[in-house]
Amino acid sequence: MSAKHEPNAQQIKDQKLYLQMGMTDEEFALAEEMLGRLPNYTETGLFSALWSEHCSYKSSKPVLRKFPTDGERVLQGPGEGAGIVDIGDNQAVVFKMESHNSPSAIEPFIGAATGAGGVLRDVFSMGARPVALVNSLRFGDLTEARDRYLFEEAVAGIASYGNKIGIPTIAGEVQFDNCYSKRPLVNAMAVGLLNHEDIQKGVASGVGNTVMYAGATTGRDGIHGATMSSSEVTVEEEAELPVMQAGDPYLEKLVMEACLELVKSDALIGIQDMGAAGLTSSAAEMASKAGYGVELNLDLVPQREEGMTAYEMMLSESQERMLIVVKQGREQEVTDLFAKHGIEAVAIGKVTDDKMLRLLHKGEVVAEVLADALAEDAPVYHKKSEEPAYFKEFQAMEKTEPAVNDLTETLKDLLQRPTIASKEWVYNQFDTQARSNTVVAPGASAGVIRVDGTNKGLAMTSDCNSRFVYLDPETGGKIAVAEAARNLVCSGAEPIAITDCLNFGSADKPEVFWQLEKSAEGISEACRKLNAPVISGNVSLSNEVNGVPVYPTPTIGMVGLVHDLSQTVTTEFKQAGDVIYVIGE
Amino acid sequence: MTKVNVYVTLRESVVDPQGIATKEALQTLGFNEVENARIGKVIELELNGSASDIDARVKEMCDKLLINKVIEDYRYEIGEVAGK
Amino acid sequence: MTKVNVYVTLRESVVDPQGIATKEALQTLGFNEVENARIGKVIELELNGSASDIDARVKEMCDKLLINKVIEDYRYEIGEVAGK
Amino acid sequence: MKFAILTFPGSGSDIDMYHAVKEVLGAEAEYVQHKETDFAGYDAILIPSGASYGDYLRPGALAQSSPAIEGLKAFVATGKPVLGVGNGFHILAEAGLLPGAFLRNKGMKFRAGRAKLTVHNTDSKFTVDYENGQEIRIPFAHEYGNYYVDEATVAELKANNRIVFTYADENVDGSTEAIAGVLNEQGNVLGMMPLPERAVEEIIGGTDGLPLFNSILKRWSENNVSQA
Ligand SMILES: Nc1ncnc2c1ncn2[C@@H]1O[C@H](COP(=O)(O)OP(=O)(O)O)[C@@H](O)[C@H]1O
Repeated sequence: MSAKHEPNAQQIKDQKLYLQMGMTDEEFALAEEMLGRLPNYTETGLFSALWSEHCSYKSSKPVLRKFPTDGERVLQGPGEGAGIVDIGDNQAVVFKMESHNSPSAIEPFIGAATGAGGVLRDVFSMGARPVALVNSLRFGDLTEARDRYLFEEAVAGIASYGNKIGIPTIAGEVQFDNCYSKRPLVNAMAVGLLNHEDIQKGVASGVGNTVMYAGATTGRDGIHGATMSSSEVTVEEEAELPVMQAGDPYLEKLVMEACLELVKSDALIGIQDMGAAGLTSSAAEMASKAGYGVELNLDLVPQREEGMTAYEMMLSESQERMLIVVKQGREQEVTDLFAKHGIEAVAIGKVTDDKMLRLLHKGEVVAEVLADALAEDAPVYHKKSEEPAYFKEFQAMEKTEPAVNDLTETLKDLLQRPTIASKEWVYNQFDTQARSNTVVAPGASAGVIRVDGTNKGLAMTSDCNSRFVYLDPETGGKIAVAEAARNLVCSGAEPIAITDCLNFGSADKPEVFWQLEKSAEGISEACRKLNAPVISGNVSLSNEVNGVPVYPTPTIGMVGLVHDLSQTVTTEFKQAGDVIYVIGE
Repeated sequence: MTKVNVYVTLRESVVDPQGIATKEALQTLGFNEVENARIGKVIELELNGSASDIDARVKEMCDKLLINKVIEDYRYEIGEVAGK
Repeated sequence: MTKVNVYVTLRESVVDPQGIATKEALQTLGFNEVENARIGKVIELELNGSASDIDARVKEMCDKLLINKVIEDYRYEIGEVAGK
Repeated sequence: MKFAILTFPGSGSDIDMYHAVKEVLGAEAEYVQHKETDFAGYDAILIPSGASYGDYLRPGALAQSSPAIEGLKAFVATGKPVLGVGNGFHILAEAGLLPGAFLRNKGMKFRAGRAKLTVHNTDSKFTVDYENGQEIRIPFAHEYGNYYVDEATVAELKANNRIVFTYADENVDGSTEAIAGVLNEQGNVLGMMPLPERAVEEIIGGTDGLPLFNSILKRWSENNVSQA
């Protein structure tokens, strides 16, 4: 679409064109009020993308506030690309979990691959070197060809990205249930390490400092990905979907190495990955967080396609791009640093003191919006919550025990269930030993890597039994955290913090919102008991197919500290004659 | 025996990192005339029988398996029909 | 601007695991007429200038980089020469 | 003895190789970038695994556009040892320094794990510390590990004892004659898909890869003592 054909502000309002972009009537009115005038096409795009659930957490914010986020080890809680936890000796672990559910439902290979790519950028934009990947996958029960295809391709996509960039996948989980048929959940977690002095934040501060763009060129791919992630996908919709953003692990590896060199430079002020809603979210968030404004000249943005409009550039979700703020006068140095790694980095704007996100294109101001209006002051909703009828029914049911007549048969039957069966098929596709620090590879309770040059280790796991959460969200939430903690403890680690990915149906359904609230309460309580705060996370709502929500699935990613690697324990029986104990109730 | 060649290319807006890397390598080797390179697939099929509805069958194969429409375009050629 | 399409296929003597997998998948989907499938590459090049020796240049690119003769064969087409 | 670890854009396991040689073996090692052309200051070149140039076009192919390839060829001609593992093997084969080429794994998927290998030739610069017929366990991780050589070449390789390692029980990726590691004609270049640098510590992947590096060191010091 060229600028000439873009509707004008009045048309957007009169024809309610904002609805197609995912904005409600009230939201459009609020945007108009904040601006003091009608938003033009580009501005409407900015609002719709940043006010999507994926970027603003507008429905989930009140729920997320329940989480304990503090602790003596926490150096950075939720709010940045990833959370940071101290592990002693001036070192810290950085981690985060992200969902890539919608893209994976449409194109599983690319969707899953870019999920891994995105969460890795979140980690290295904090200044940390990624050292491990973990994933959490949910698919239909594999009786349908489409689900087998989705599963096979998503696993291959994760493998391809992680293997090529050279970061080992050391833990994960897969659950199969028909509630995920055609609507898989693909959550990826990345874990990195840094020294305290290298911690970076995504801030655009210091009037006159330069905003730079580094990495891949911008194309028309993935436009409106953020709003898409926040809406339900029906299977028939596929044909009309916009072009998907593909990933390039090779380029990301180069960008990563360049960024890890850049964080050592005092020219750097702030750095953030261009994730969902690309340039829009990174620029607005960096300005809003710092309390400054940002002015971008879009003519300077490296473009892959001809004739791109401001709207398209701002909403593109082309992968492997970073937004960087550097001290005025140090631009060349940064350009040279990136060039050494084969990456283009160019100045595209500057930090201002007027708190506006101002966009120039072809000599004209094409958008001018308060950065806070897009980021910090985005609407927050207190959705209606209602205990579902099924829950009352279940609570009223008498406890029954399943009759087991033939133990051997039942055991065999259980072992054949895809959810219980060995996951070797999955993790044999992952380069689990890359970087030569993997002490415990997948196939145990948790993955363990050595902290380079020390006798310490990091253990990690992802867990959630969504059937439990469905049956009783609060208890199920607790169980998810407890299971993760047990997996770590069994490996010889002390649990230190969690990240999470809240995968639910539409928050507009009061029953779904209730599930969300209750499970968050359960998670919070378990985290408090275990002294393992929530330091980062992600929310994915509207996981529904044709109106039916998936089971509530708050995936927990937990990291533990192994104080002494010689104390690491693995799961297998070691020798005949050893005594077997059962501990607990 | 009918031979069909299906040519699969990435849709215009999809990044083709493979093409970009190949272009750059060619340029480094001194082939400066190379402005652009894109890499696609050829799927060469040999079909038996002499179905009258080859067109429809090939389209169906592409839809059901060979092509990923979210990222790919395709065209095909029905080639030499050698006797059998 | 000259467009050149280079078609790369595995040499006949080389087993093509991807082709076999594709053939089997097509047969499973009911396309029983598929006797054989082989998967190759198309490399679409855009060359600037109007060198008179395009043939020689393209052959050189193939020799030096685009083709691995141990396993691959190729042919190419020089396409529409649009003015520039 | 000084090792060069030759890296290309996208190399990922350079760090594994460095760790093995420098920190575990305690040998002298330096990273050398793909733009370097002169390796005269080194006694051996190690080409690590990873996905150089994203494995695009064919794994190992695009590395041929790097300036280092000419220098590498000159280095090989001097007779000093060169070891390429995983993607490093791809690069050596694409450069024509080793015979053969690579196809996708027979299972079509990336595969990782530990392979059991049989050692066949213990006269080479790389294997003096192993025993003939010894079985060792070495990690592997690849999608294009299906090594292809034609029949005539196989005959030649066998006749000259150039097949150093084969997969013992399971030919993990469908390689011709289960070949896992092969030498050039002069015997100073070894390419192998399994990754010995990931088997140098008990806590990580076992230690079956150590004798390979020790062999290189041993041969070097023998030669340098006799020359002195
Ligand atoms: N998607 C995956 N990625 C990596 N490892 C996985 C994945 N799924 C399962 N695993 C590994 O397989 C093993 C068994 O997994 P699972 O059946 O979920 O066991 P558990 O009941 O102990 O959580 C664990 O070591 C786990 O880390």
